[in-house]
Amino acid sequence: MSIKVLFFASLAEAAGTRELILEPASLTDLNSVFEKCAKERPLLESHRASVLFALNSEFARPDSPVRDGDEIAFFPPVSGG
Amino acid sequence: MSIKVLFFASLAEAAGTRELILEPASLTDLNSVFEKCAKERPLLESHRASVLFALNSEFARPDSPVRDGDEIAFFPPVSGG
Amino acid sequence: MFGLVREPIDIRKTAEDIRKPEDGAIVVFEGVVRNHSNDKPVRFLEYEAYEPMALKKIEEIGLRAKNEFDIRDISIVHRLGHMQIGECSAVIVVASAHRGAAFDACRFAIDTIKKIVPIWKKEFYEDGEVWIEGAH
Amino acid sequence: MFGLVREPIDIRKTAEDIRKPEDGAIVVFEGVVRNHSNDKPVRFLEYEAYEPMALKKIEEIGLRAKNEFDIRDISIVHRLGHMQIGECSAVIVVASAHRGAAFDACRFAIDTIKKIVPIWKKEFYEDGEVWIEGAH
Repeated sequence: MSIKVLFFASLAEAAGTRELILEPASLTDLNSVFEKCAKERPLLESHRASVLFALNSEFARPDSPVRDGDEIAFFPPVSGG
Repeated sequence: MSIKVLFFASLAEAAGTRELILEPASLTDLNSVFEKCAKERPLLESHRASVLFALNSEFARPDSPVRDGDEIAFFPPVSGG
Repeated sequence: MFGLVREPIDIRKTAEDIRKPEDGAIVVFEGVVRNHSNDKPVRFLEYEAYEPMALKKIEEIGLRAKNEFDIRDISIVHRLGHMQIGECSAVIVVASAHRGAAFDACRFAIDTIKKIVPIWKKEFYEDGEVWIEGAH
Repeated sequence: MFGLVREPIDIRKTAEDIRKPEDGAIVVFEGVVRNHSNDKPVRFLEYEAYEPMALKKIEEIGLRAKNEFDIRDISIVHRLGHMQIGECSAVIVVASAHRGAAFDACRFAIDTIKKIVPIWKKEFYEDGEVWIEGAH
């Protein structure tokens, strides 16, 4: 399966990229995707306590399952307005 | 002594005037001035329960004494904004 | 800036004039002439004021707003005379570093204007006209 | 009207476009780029968004405001990209027959934007730059 992972703001800087395409071998959840990214991009580790997860443009819990074609986003607490 | 009396909004219509100069013979208070006006202009009577008094551009109680040269105003509850 | 005017209020200018680089929030209230009042169609309005006292009370409200809320500045302008439906009868602009105080001060100002500023509104209908009296 | 824009926000147009003859009160909130943040001078800002989700959340907030408060309409526009001190980063306009609901809805909208809309602000200082993170 293939999923798109987006990073924003400080998470994009920590990841060194704004977008990844991952092709996990088996079913997984948002948290596992973050783990996988953080292993390859260790600067992401420091954001683990505050990172927010979105699944297909909606806030989602870390244990939300990921399906083929999903768009995942990792970002810090928002600061717009 | 000479005092100026102003009427506004529905009170001006009831009084049939916007301004009077009164020359009371003796010291008096706001309420007595209203009484005197209402005796000569009976349409003012119906406003007695709701009329507001101002003395020299400040809200004042009906028993506030009136002095020579004072500007008195009688008007209904305000409705600006 | 505190004022009573007889021409249309320039809302944008009122909001621009107050602005300084340290402000983070601007809250604007506009009172607008409605086309109805208690379900009755309104053709137009006239506002009358006891002008010297109205201006004094508006200034008082502005000073109280600056004393009681954490805002940097406030402008209050009320229009008098004839007004068409949709025209702005009054505008309040509050500038502040933070938004909560700006909302609170703006609301305090309009609520207090409606209680203590000697201005009266007359509504004109197809079949007559009525002076509106506020709550006593 | 709900939008994300990259050019300066035309606040007056946003407020004029929403207006209808039945409205008695317009409340406008403008978020403005401040020249300081925690006492540190700010040179300019950049806002970044997860755009599809941000627009969806802004629309959600607008619909909730219309459902939960007695207002007629609400517009929310947020600007993205580079912004100078004094420029408007976001504007909310609420139109209502009565002012209380307009204030409540406007405040609800900006408070909720700051909690759930995926937009982030980066402050640029003389000696560096920092992504600002909201309260979690």
